[in-house]
Amino acid sequence: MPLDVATIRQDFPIFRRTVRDGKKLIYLDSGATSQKPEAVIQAEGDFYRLHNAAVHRGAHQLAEEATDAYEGARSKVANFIGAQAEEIVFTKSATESINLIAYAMSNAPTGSRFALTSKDRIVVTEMEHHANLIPWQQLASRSGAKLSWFEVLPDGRLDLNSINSVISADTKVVAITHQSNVLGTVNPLEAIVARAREVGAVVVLDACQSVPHMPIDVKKLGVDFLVFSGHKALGPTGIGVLWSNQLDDLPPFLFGGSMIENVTMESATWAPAPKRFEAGVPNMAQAVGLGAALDYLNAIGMENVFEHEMQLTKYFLEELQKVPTLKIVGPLDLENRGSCISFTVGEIHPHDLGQYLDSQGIAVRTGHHCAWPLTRKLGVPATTRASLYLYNQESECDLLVKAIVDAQRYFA
Amino acid sequence: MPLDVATIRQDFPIFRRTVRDGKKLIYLDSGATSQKPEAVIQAEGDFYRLHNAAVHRGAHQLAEEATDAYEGARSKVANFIGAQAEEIVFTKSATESINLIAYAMSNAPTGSRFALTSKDRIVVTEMEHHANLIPWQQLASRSGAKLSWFEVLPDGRLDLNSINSVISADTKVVAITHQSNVLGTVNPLEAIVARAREVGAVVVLDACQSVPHMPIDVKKLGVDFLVFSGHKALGPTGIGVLWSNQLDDLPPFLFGGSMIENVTMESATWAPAPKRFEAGVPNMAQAVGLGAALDYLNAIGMENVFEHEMQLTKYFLEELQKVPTLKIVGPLDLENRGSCISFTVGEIHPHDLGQYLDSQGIAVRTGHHCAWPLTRKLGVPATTRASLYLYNQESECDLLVKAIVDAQRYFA
Amino acid sequence: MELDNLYQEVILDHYKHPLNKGLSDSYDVQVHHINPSCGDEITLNLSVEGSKIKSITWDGVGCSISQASVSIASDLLVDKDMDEADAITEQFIDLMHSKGTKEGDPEVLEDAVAMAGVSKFPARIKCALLGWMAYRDAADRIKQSGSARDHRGSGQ
Amino acid sequence: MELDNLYQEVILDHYKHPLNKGLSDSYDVQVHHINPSCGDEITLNLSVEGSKIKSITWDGVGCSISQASVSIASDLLVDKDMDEADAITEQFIDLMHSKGTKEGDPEVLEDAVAMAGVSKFPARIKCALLGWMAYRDAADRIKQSGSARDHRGSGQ
Ligand SMILES: Cc1ncc(COP(=O)(O)O)c(C=O)c1O
Ligand SMILES: Cc1ncc(COP(=O)(O)O)c(C=O)c1O
Repeated sequence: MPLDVATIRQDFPIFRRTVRDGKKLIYLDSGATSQKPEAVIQAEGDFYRLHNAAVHRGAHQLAEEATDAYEGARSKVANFIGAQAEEIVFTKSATESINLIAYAMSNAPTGSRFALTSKDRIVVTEMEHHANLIPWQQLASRSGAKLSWFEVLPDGRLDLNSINSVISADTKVVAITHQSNVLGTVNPLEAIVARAREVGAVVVLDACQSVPHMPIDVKKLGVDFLVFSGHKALGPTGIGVLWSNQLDDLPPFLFGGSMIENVTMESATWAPAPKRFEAGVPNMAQAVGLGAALDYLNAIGMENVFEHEMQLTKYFLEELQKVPTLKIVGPLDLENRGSCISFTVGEIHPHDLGQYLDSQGIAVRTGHHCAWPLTRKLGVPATTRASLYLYNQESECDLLVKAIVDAQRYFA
Repeated sequence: MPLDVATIRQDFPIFRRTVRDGKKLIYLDSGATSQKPEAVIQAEGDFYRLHNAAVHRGAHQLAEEATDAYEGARSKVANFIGAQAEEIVFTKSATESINLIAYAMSNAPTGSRFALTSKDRIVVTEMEHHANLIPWQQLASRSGAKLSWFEVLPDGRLDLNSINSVISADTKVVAITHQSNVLGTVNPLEAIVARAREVGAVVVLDACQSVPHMPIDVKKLGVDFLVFSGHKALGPTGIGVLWSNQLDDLPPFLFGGSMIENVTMESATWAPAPKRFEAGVPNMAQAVGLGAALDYLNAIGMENVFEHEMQLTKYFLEELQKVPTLKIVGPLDLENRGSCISFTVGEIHPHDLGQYLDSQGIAVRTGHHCAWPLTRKLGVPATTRASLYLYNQESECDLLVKAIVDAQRYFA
Repeated sequence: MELDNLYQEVILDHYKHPLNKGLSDSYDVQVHHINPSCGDEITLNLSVEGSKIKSITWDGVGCSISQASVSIASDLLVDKDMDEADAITEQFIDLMHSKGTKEGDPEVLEDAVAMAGVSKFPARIKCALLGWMAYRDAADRIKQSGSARDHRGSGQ
Repeated sequence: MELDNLYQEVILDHYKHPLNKGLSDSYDVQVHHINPSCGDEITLNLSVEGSKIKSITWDGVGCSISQASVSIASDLLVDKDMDEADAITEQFIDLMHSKGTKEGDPEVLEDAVAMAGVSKFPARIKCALLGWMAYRDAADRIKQSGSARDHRGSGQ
């Protein structure tokens, strides 16, 4: 079903404002963070206005209501990705979720299947966001494990030819992005998961750019851990998700209140998951806001969101490539490709192009997009990225193309 | 200046609702989390409605505005505690702030003054919240350092007689709460800081229960690290603060985007503080909300908030002690004492008492208040806690006292 | 008053005059359970003869709900076959999670139906379950290992 | 248009025809600076004679603002006494942090006053400062260690 974008846009208060002296806002930076529908803002506000109390701690009515709201949000997240509520941990961001896994592995006792040694290997890819690269570099350096990676081919796809040597017998962890936040590439999970299974490695999936944009069922993906951020999925800032069906085997990461079973001055034991991973008074209002965001997406239907973005991506790819000297960095076809579209325009530095676009009310992102090794590999100093979401429309592509052509003249 | 509580209460939408079949809400659980004025809820909402974008990343107008709002909030936090903006790190909670310090110390290279070995000692107190105890137990177990603690005397004060042996020459870290969230005790920082200085230990102050309730100037405290949570200071959930004037010497904790200087596939280097400690898209709206909360508190004046709470505490202590069999657990005088008031009532289990109070619309907390070793030391299975804030008033004490007496009859 | 629904006469009676409180000297298995959110603790001794429960004794500190619930459980389950006791326990757990939609079968649960009101107070469900979980844990250990002494476990 | 304020003619000129671009074979100190938020990089060679700046050459990739700014700096600072160059650098840094409230003294900053508009675009201030920070770093190293070769540093 095609989306009624005009109606959808009315749900997002930010589109009522203008930028740069009255220009219409063309927001093409949802890959960095999405805009929020009023329903999400309201849900967060109403939590404070009506139910605010510390969850799991008080015996009073507000605490009960807050707990219901918070645990209700957990169930919504679980349903959204085909999981069970107790498999969902709320963190502050995908970045924290990945760090949680990497630190928890460091906390695993010797002999645990999550404990790494210098005999083990961690595999990533060249297209990882810093958030799914540096925590593994650090785990490697703490544990002595080796770090290897899949290379990225010039067409923006992973080089899977060497899959059996990259994911070697000593590989314990394969950490990979579902969709590149630069190239738009959707990675071939099946092959990678199958090979990881062969060698007994756990697969950590960075789903930051997939969960908000396509229907996801963790049961079908076959991965061991999945993370995403609420703020890229119409939700509030300050809320992230970690999913795993093996949380009970994982030691805790942050220590403090509510994650304990018993505490003495000398030592402590842990509550079962997910509480074990949620120390302290949690980001309750943000979890509730994320629940409202997923309700909003469900009401529209993730299949429809996906279809809409695919059509838009097709249009953007076609129209952008008509611009002389514009080069798409990433797959040119729609097969296994999402709606992050990066490009270069002749000799114009992306920072200058982005500035020009901004002066026309068009918000894009420029730079290395927190995937600096990838930018280097691609041999460009930086790229300009347009990233799309359910509220974008073809007319915005036309304005983008026109502005790029104008910029070419400006910087000629 | 006495507070105009009636007017203040009108700023807090939650006081417009009733609980348990139309009963007025008597909220005496601010030690767990505070209620939020409309101005805070609005500030968070308006960030999303008007300025939402990823900070520090985009070259477009929204990103500029979001960055201004976020960095503006950092300045507000700094001003609130007499610090510099670059000394403030935003975390998700005080719990994360403390874990950040403890993990960063683990990440410190051998020889760094923050690196602990089995020759070193960490000192805490028996009245610590789990959040300021377990991270240190864990750091001790990771590093081999020893853990020692100040004992709590029957009157709810720390036993400082042994200060020179507890903070021994090998002590590297002294982690201590400013105000106990159970006893209300305000700890004698001067003596402890002076002794820590003598042995060259860093002092980590858990200011969760002090920053929201009294004027604080970090320059006068003389500590090395200070943490608190936004949600206990009228701010949103999902935002915490770490202050230190030595952040540049501390290695990072969470790894990912925006905290880097340079990144290759093999390794990375770090941005200067505070960015080094803020990996990923931060909890922007929550930081902005916290800024609004501190504006609100500043407008009222922290001296006035403190005076108000002191008067209220005096009244509560006096009136509660008139109830037969009620025993205050914690200091009975106002000297170095805040507004967390814990007590037991004869043989009535706190859980039952709390439930009865709830049926009368009175929200208190019961249990070990995330300070289980303290509860055990005090020889009680649990306590009931009334914790106060600027919106509380004497009439609420009268209702509490009446309800306790009724509960005595109910469970007799 | 809703509160009376929670604190039924039967519950307050059991609280004030708990049954089987005080640990037996001998037992087949002993378990220790705690409720981490409030600090309630219970130690429970279980003795069996073949598949039949011979005695359940217990000691601990806790609120009226947790104390009454273990008192009721110890009285209800004794002399039952372990399979039957398990079935009763399941019914009780189910009742606790019913959010006030079930009343409980008095034929099976007897005094324990008085606990039905607890299911409407989410923060108290764990109190009501503490003793039953301890029993279930003890029974599981007996089934797994024949009879063994001095198991110490903890759960929620 | 506000944009023209940022992209003054002078800036675009320097961008298209950068001065002193291309690294000298010899130098007293070489520094390498990067802008972590966008990936811009610059290498800068500094040669001095006594306290006087003999040459500044550079190479790198970056946006028009960063390229023009280092071009202007290399031209402006050469032949100056290092103390004077430091003072000019301070004035320029101050201008960049002025949020559009200052115009810059053309007597001192010459072409660099064209950069004044950058101060209204917070995300671009680091671009404009990249080359100047590299110069300052290089000068500091010379002052600290006399003349030494092949320092590699990085900053923002
Ligand atoms: C004294 C003290 N320290 C630490 C904490 C932990 O704060 P949070 O749960 O917000 O991380 C609390 C509150 O729960 C507290 O009262
Ligand atoms: C692919 C990918 N991974 C990880 C992240 C990190 O997410 P966050 O900054 O919300 O923690 C992002 C977004 O910045 C991303 O696009």
